[in-house]
Amino acid sequence: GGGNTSTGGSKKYVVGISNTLTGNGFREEMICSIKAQAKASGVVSKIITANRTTDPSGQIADVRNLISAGVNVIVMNPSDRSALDTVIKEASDKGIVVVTVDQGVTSSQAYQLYNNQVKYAQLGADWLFKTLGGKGNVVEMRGINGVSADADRHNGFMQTLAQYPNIKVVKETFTNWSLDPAAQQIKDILGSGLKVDGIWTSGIDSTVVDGYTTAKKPYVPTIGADNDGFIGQLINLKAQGLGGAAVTNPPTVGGAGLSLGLAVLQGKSEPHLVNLDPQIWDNVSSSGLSELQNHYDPTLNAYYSVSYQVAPWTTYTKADLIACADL
Amino acid sequence: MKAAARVSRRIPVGPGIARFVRRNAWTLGIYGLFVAVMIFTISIHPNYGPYEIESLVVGALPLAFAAAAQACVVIGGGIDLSIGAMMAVANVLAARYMLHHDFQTAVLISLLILVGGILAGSLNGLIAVRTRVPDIVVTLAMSFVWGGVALLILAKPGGGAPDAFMALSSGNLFSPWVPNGLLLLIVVVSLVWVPLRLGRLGLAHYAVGSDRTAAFRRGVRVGPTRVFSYALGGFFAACGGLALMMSTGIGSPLAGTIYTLSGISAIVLGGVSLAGGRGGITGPIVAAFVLTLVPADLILTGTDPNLGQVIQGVLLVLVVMAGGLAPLLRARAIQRRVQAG
Amino acid sequence: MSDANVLLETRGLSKNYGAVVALRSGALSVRAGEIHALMGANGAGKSTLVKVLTGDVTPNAGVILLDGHEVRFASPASARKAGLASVYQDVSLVPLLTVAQNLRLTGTAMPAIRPWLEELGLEDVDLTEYVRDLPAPTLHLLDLAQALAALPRLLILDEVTATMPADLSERVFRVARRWRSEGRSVVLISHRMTEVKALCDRATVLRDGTTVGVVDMASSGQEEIVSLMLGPAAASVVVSEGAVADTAPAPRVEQTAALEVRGLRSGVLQDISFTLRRGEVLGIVALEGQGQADLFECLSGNRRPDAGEILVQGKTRRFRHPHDAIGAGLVLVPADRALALLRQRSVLENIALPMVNRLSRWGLINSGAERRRVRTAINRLDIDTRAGSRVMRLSGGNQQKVTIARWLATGFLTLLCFDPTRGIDIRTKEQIYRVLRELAASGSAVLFFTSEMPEIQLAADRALVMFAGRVVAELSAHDATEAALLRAAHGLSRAAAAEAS
Amino acid sequence: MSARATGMRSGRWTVLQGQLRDRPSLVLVGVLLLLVLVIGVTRPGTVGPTWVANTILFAAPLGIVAAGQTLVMLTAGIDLSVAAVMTAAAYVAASQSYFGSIRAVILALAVGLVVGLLNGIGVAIFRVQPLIMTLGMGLVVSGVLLVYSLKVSPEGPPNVPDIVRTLGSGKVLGFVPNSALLWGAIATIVIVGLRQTGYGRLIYAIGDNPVACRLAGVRGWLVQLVTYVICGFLAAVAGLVLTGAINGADLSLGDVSLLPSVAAVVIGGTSIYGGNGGYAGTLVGALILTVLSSLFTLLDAPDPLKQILYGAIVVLLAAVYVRTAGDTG
Ligand SMILES: Nc1ncnc2c1ncn2[C@@H]1O[C@H](COP(=O)(O)OP(=O)(O)OP(=O)(O)O)[C@@H](O)[C@H]1O
Ligand SMILES: Nc1ncnc2c1ncn2[C@@H]1O[C@H](COP(=O)(O)OP(=O)(O)OP(=O)(O)O)[C@@H](O)[C@H]1O
Ligand SMILES: [Mg+2]
Ligand SMILES: [Mg+2]
Repeated sequence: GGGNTSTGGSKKYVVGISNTLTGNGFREEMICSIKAQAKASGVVSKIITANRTTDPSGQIADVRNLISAGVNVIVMNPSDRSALDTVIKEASDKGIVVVTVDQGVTSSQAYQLYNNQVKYAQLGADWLFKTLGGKGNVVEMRGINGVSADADRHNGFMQTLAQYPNIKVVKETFTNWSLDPAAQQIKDILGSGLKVDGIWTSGIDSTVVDGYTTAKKPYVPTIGADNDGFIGQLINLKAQGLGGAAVTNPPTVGGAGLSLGLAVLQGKSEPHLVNLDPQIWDNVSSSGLSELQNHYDPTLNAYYSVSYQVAPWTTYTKADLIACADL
Repeated sequence: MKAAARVSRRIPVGPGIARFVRRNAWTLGIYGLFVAVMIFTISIHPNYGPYEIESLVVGALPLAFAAAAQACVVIGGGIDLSIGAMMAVANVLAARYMLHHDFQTAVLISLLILVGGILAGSLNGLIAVRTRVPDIVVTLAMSFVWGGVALLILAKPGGGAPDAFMALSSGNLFSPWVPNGLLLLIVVVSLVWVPLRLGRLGLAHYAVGSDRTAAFRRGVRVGPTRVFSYALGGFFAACGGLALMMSTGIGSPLAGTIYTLSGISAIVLGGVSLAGGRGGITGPIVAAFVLTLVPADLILTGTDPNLGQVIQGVLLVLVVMAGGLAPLLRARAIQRRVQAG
Repeated sequence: MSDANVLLETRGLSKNYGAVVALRSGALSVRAGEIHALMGANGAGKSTLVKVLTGDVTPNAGVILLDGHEVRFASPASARKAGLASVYQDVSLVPLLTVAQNLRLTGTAMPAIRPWLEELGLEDVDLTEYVRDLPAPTLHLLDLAQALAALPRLLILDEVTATMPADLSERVFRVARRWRSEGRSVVLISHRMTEVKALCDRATVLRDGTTVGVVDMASSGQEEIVSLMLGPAAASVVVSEGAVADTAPAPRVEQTAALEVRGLRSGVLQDISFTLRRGEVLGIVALEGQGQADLFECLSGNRRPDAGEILVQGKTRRFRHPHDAIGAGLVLVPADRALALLRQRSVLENIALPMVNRLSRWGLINSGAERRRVRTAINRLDIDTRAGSRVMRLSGGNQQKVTIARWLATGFLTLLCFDPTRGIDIRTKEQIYRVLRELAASGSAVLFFTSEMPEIQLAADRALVMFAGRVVAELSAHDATEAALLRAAHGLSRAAAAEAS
Repeated sequence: MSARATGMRSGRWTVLQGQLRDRPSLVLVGVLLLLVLVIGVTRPGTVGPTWVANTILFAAPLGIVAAGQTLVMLTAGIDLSVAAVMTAAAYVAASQSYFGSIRAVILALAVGLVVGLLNGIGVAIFRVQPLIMTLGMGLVVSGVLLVYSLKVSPEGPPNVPDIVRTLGSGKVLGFVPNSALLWGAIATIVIVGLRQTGYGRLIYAIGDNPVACRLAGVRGWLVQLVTYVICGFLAAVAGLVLTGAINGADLSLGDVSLLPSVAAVVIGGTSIYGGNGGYAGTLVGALILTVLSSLFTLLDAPDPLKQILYGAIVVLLAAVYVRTAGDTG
C-alpha cells in the first residue's frame, strides 16, 4: 500500500485507469469524466492510464502494471465479469481501492458502480411494445455478439418480449456498436420490403434514424441511448412523426467511480455495490420531452452521451468534462 | 592455376562463431532488444521483482503462443489469419468443459483440446492445399468459421476451470523468480519444436517454405508438409487458447481476435520472413515478450496513454528499420573485406 | 524398336499447360550403356519431356517403360528410387537450406557422395554454406553429385553445362563417359553442337513437342540434325556456324571510343583498362570468377566501383543506379534471366519495361508504337510467344531471348551482354551473332562475355582474356582460336599478353 | 520468321478456360450475379433499382479504399493503415466543417497524403517491411487522432460537411448515387492507369521482380513511394465517402473496412506476393462482399451460423475461381 505523498497538508493520491477499448466515444467520455473528477476532487496528484484495445488477459497485465506503478485507487471498466477477480484481489491485498464501473464483476473486494444493463433493455423495450399497442413487428439491433453487456441487454429485451405475445421480432442484427454496419443493415432492411413497426437499438441510434430520413420512409418508434444526436432527433423530428425514447447509460460512471474510490480512501464507509438505475426519456410525454430538452446540446458530437453527471457522485463542471482537461 | 580451378565463390567467413552471429543476426538482435528493454524497465522501476516478472509472463504467454503458431505456418510458406479465432475456440472449449471439474480432468480436457487444435489447423491446411486457393484467403475465411464455432460453443463470456489448472501459468513451483508460465512455455517449446527442428520433418518444413518446387524435387512430400505446418500452428494456437484460460479463468468467444495481427508483428519482429523458410520460433516468442514489456513500461513511466500508442507504432517501425540496416552494413563490410583479401 | 538392350522407352507422352501444348508426342528410347542426346530448338519440349519422365509433372497421356515394364512416377524421389535421376535445367536445391541440409533432405549419405564431390572438383565447397549464396554452376555440379550418389541407371542432364565454362563442362563429360563405360546410360540436353557430337552416341530430336527422329551421331552430319530440329523449311535458311562472320555485314570499326575503362577496381577486379570503339564487337573470355561479373556490374551501373573511371564517348560518368548507365546508353543483358525477367508478366511487358516512360504521351502509353517495336524485336530473335501471357511459361531459351529483345526494342549505344547465348538453340545463336554484328555495323558497340570460346571467332572483332581480375591477353578475332584462348584464360600466357600489348 | 501463332487444337472447354484465365474477373461477375439471384429468390421484391443503388452506395467506400490497397498489393506490399486513415480523414473533415467545407475536405485529404508519404518513405527508402510500417503507422495515426479529438472537441460539434454528405449519400436523377459516380471515375482511372500508363506497368513490374526493374533502369523506390501516397489518398477519399454515406463520424469509423479492403483484393485475384492481378477483380470483390453482408442481414439464421456460412462461402468462391481461372502460381 502506501505511496501517498503529503503535499500542503492534503492527501494526494495516485489514480490508475484501466480501459480496454480505444476509439470508442463512450469509453473516451468515461475516461474524461475520471480526469475531470480527479481535478475537481483536489486530492489527486497523478493519473496513470492503461488504455488500449485488449482482452481480459491484457487487462490483467495492465492492472498488474498499475499496481506496480504504485497507484492508490484503480478505476476500471472490466472486460469480463469474473476474469479479473484474481487481480482485483491482489490489488486489494496491497491496500489499493479498486472500483469497477460500467460493468459488474463477481469479486467481493471491488467497489462496483454500474448501470443495470438488463433494466436498460427492459425500459426501452417496454416503452416500445406499449407504444405499439402490444402488437407488431420489431427489429432488435444488438451490439457485439459474445460480449457480456450485449448478452445482458438481450436478456432484458427477451424478458420483456415474453410479456407481449403479439410482438414479433422480425430481424435481429449485430451492429458491433459501429456506425457503418448499422447504416448498412438499416438500408438493407428498409430495402427488403419487410414490414417494420418499431426499432430497438443497443445504442447506435441516430444512424438508424438517418437511414429512415435518407430513404424517405415514414419514421417508426425508435429506442436509443442518451446520445446527443439521437436526443436532437427526438426533439427536432417529432413534428415529422418520429416517436421514440432514449434510455440513459452514462459514461460518466467513470467519474462517479473515482469519487467513490476517493471517498473510501479517505476513510468513508461506502457500499460495495452502487447500482444506477437507467432512466427513460421519451418524446411523447411532457416530462420526457423536458428531460430531453434539458440535456440536448447542439454543439456536441452525435454520439456524445448527455448524461453529464451522475448524482450525487460527480462534482466537476460540464466544461471540464467536455474539455477532457487533465489535472 | 589452383585458384582458377576453384569452383565455389566463397564469401570469406570468419570462424564458426562469426558465421553463426552473421546468420542469426536478427534473432540475436531481438534478444539484445529484450535485454535492453528489460534493463530500461528495471531502471525506471527499482523494485522490479517476482511480482512484475510474473505479470510479464502471464501477460505475454498468449501472445507468445500466438506468435509461435504463426511462425510455424509462415516458416512453412503459408500464413494463418485464423489463429486468433482458433485460440478463441480452444479457450471456450476449455471454459465450457472444465467448469466444475477437478485438475486431472482439466488436464485431460486440455490434451483433447490440443488434439482439436491440431485437427483445426490441419483442416485449414488441407483446404489451402486441396483447393489451391491462396493461404491468406482460406485462413481469412476460416477465421469467420472458427469465430462462429466459438460463439456456438459459448454465446457469451463464461465457464471456468479449477484453480489448480490456472496455477499452471500464474503460480510458481521452484522459485518466485521463475513463474510456472515461463516453465510451461519452455517445456512445450522444447518438447515440440526442438525435436522437430532437428529431424528431417523440420527440414522438410523449412524446405517447403523456402521453395516448393525444389523441395518436391528433393523428395519432400509438399502437400502433407504444408498441412503439417498448419497443424503445428493449430497446436500452438490451442496452447494460446489454454493460456488465455489460465490467465483469465473464463472463456470468451471473442478472446483471441487481437492475437492474429499482434502475432504477425511479433513474428516479423522476431526474424521470421513472411516469404517463408526463414526464422525460428524463439525469436517471435522473445518478440512477444518485448511487445508486452513496452506497454507496461509506458504505464510505469506514466506516459500519456494516447501518446503511448504513437510511441509503440514508432518503436515498431524503428526496430525493423534498424534490423534492415544491419544486413546492409554487413554487405558493405563483406565487400570491403573481399577487396582487402 | 525391338532392341533387347533398351533401358527406357516412352511412347506418345504429352503434356499441356492450359492451352499451351508443351509436349505433343514424346518418344524416347534409351539403350543401356549409351549417352543419348535430346535435341530440339528452344521450346521444343525437351525439359518438359524430362520432367514428365521423372515424375516432376504428370503427363496428360502416354506410357513410360523401364526394362519393358510400365512405370509411373509420382515424384522425382520415386523416379530416383527406380534408378532415374535428373539434374534439371533450373537448379533445384532448396535455397534457404545449407548444402548439407539439402543432402539430408534427399537422404544422401555423406560417404556415398564424398567421392563424387571429389570427382567433380567440389571438395572445397563448404557444405554448411547456404545454397542461395553459391553460384549456379556450383549448384548444378552439387545437384549432379547428389544424383550420382544414388548410382542411377539413367542419368538425365538438362543443359547443366550451359552455365559452365569449358573446364567445368569437361568434368561433367568425364562423369558421363564413365557412366557409359559402366554400362549405365545418360540422357544429355545441350545446345552446343560440338559437345553433343563429341560425346553422344545417338540423338533423339524433338520439334514442336513431337519426336521427329532418332539419329546416330557417328553417321550423321550436323546439317541433318539441324534440319530435323528446325523442320525442312527453316533449315534451308540456316547456314553452318562458321559462316556467320562472313555473311554478316562487315564491321566498320570507327576510331571514336564508345566506352573507355581506366583502372577499374571492384570485387575481384584489379585495375582493368580497355577501350571499346563504336562499330566494334569486343569479346571477353575468362574462366569462372575472374572478375568478369564485377566488370559488367560496374559498367551497367548496378555497383559503384572502388576506383577507376568509366568514360562514355569521352566523358567521365559516374553511375549511381542502372538508370544512370542506361541514360548514358549502356545496357546490360545479365547472365541469369531470373534477374532480368518479370516472371508473371507478358512478353510484351517484359520487353517494353525500360521504354514505357519513353513511349508515353500525356502519361498514356502509345500502344501502337509499343507493339510495333516489341513485335520487331520478337521477330528479329524469333521468340516463341505461344505462352507469352506469362514469361515464366516460356521455355528457358525463349526467356533468354526476351532479355535481349528488350534492349533491341529500347535502343542503346553500347550493349553489355553477359553470356547471351547461354541455353539458346543453334538457330537462335546464329541470329544473335548476326544481330550483334548488325548492331555494330549500324554504329553501336558491343561488349560480350562468353563461356563458349568458339563464339569469339564467330562474333567478335577482338577478344580480351581476363584472369584473376586483370586483362592478361588481347587477341584479334583471327588469333582467338579456342586453344589460344584457353591457354590465356588459365593464366598461362602472360608472356603472350605482354607481347600483344 | 514470325512468332508462332497461338492456334492449337483444343476442345471448347480449353478455349473457354483460356479466355477465363486471361479475364478471371468474369468468373467473379458470375459469382456476384449468383449471389444477387439468391437474394432475389429468398426475398422476392428486394432486388430492384433502390437495392442496387444502396448496395453500390455501401460498396463504394470499400471499393475506393480497396483500389489503393490493390495498387499497394500489386507492388508486393500491404497497407494496414488504411482504416486509421479513413477514420482520421472522416473525423478531421467533420471537426473542421465548422471552418468551411472546402477547408475541411482539403485537410482530410491532406491527412491521407501525409500518411501515405510517410508509409512510402518508410517502405521505399528505409526498406521497412510494408506490413510493419503500415501497422505501426496505423497505431500512430489513431493515437494522434485521439489526441486531436480531445483537443478540438470544444471548438464545435463534429459535423459532416455538406459537400461530403452530398457526395456520400446524394443521388443523381433520383437513383444514381453520387458516390457511385466517383467510384466509377476512380475505377476507370485505376484500371486504365494500370494497363495504359508507364506508372501502371511499373507497379506490376516492381511487384514481380524489383531486381529486374533496377537492371532495366527503373527507380523502384519512386514507384513504391508514389503508390503508398496514392493509397493513402484513396483511403482518405473512402473515409469521406463513408462518413458522407452514414452521416456521422467517430473514432473507429474505418476499423470495419480494414479486413474487407484486403479481402476484396485477394478475392479479386490479386496476388499478395505482387505483380499479378488488377482492379477489375477487386471491384467485383468489393461488390461481392457488400452483397454477402446484405444477404446475411436478410437471412434469418443465428449469428454464429451466419459467420460460419460467410467463411464457407468465401472459401467456396475462391475455390471455384481457382478451378476455372487456372492456378495463377
Ligand atoms: N508451366 C508452364 N505453363 C505453360 N507453358 C509451359 C510451361 N512450361 C513449359 N511451357 C511451354 O512448353 C513448351 C516447351 O517447354 P520446354 O521447357 O520443355 O522447352 P525446352 O525444349 O526445354 O526449351 P529450352 O531449350 O529453351 O530449354 C514451351 O513453349 C513453353 O512455353
Ligand atoms: N536515340 C537513342 N538511341 C539509343 N538509345 C536511346 C536513344 N534515346 C534514348 N535512348 C535510351 O533510352 C533510355 C531512356 O531514355 P529517356 O531518358 O528518354 O527515358 P525516361 O524514361 O524519360 O527517363 P527519365 O526517368 O530520366 O525521365 C535512355 O537511357 C537511353 O539510353
Ligand atoms: Mg529446357
Ligand atoms: Mg527523360
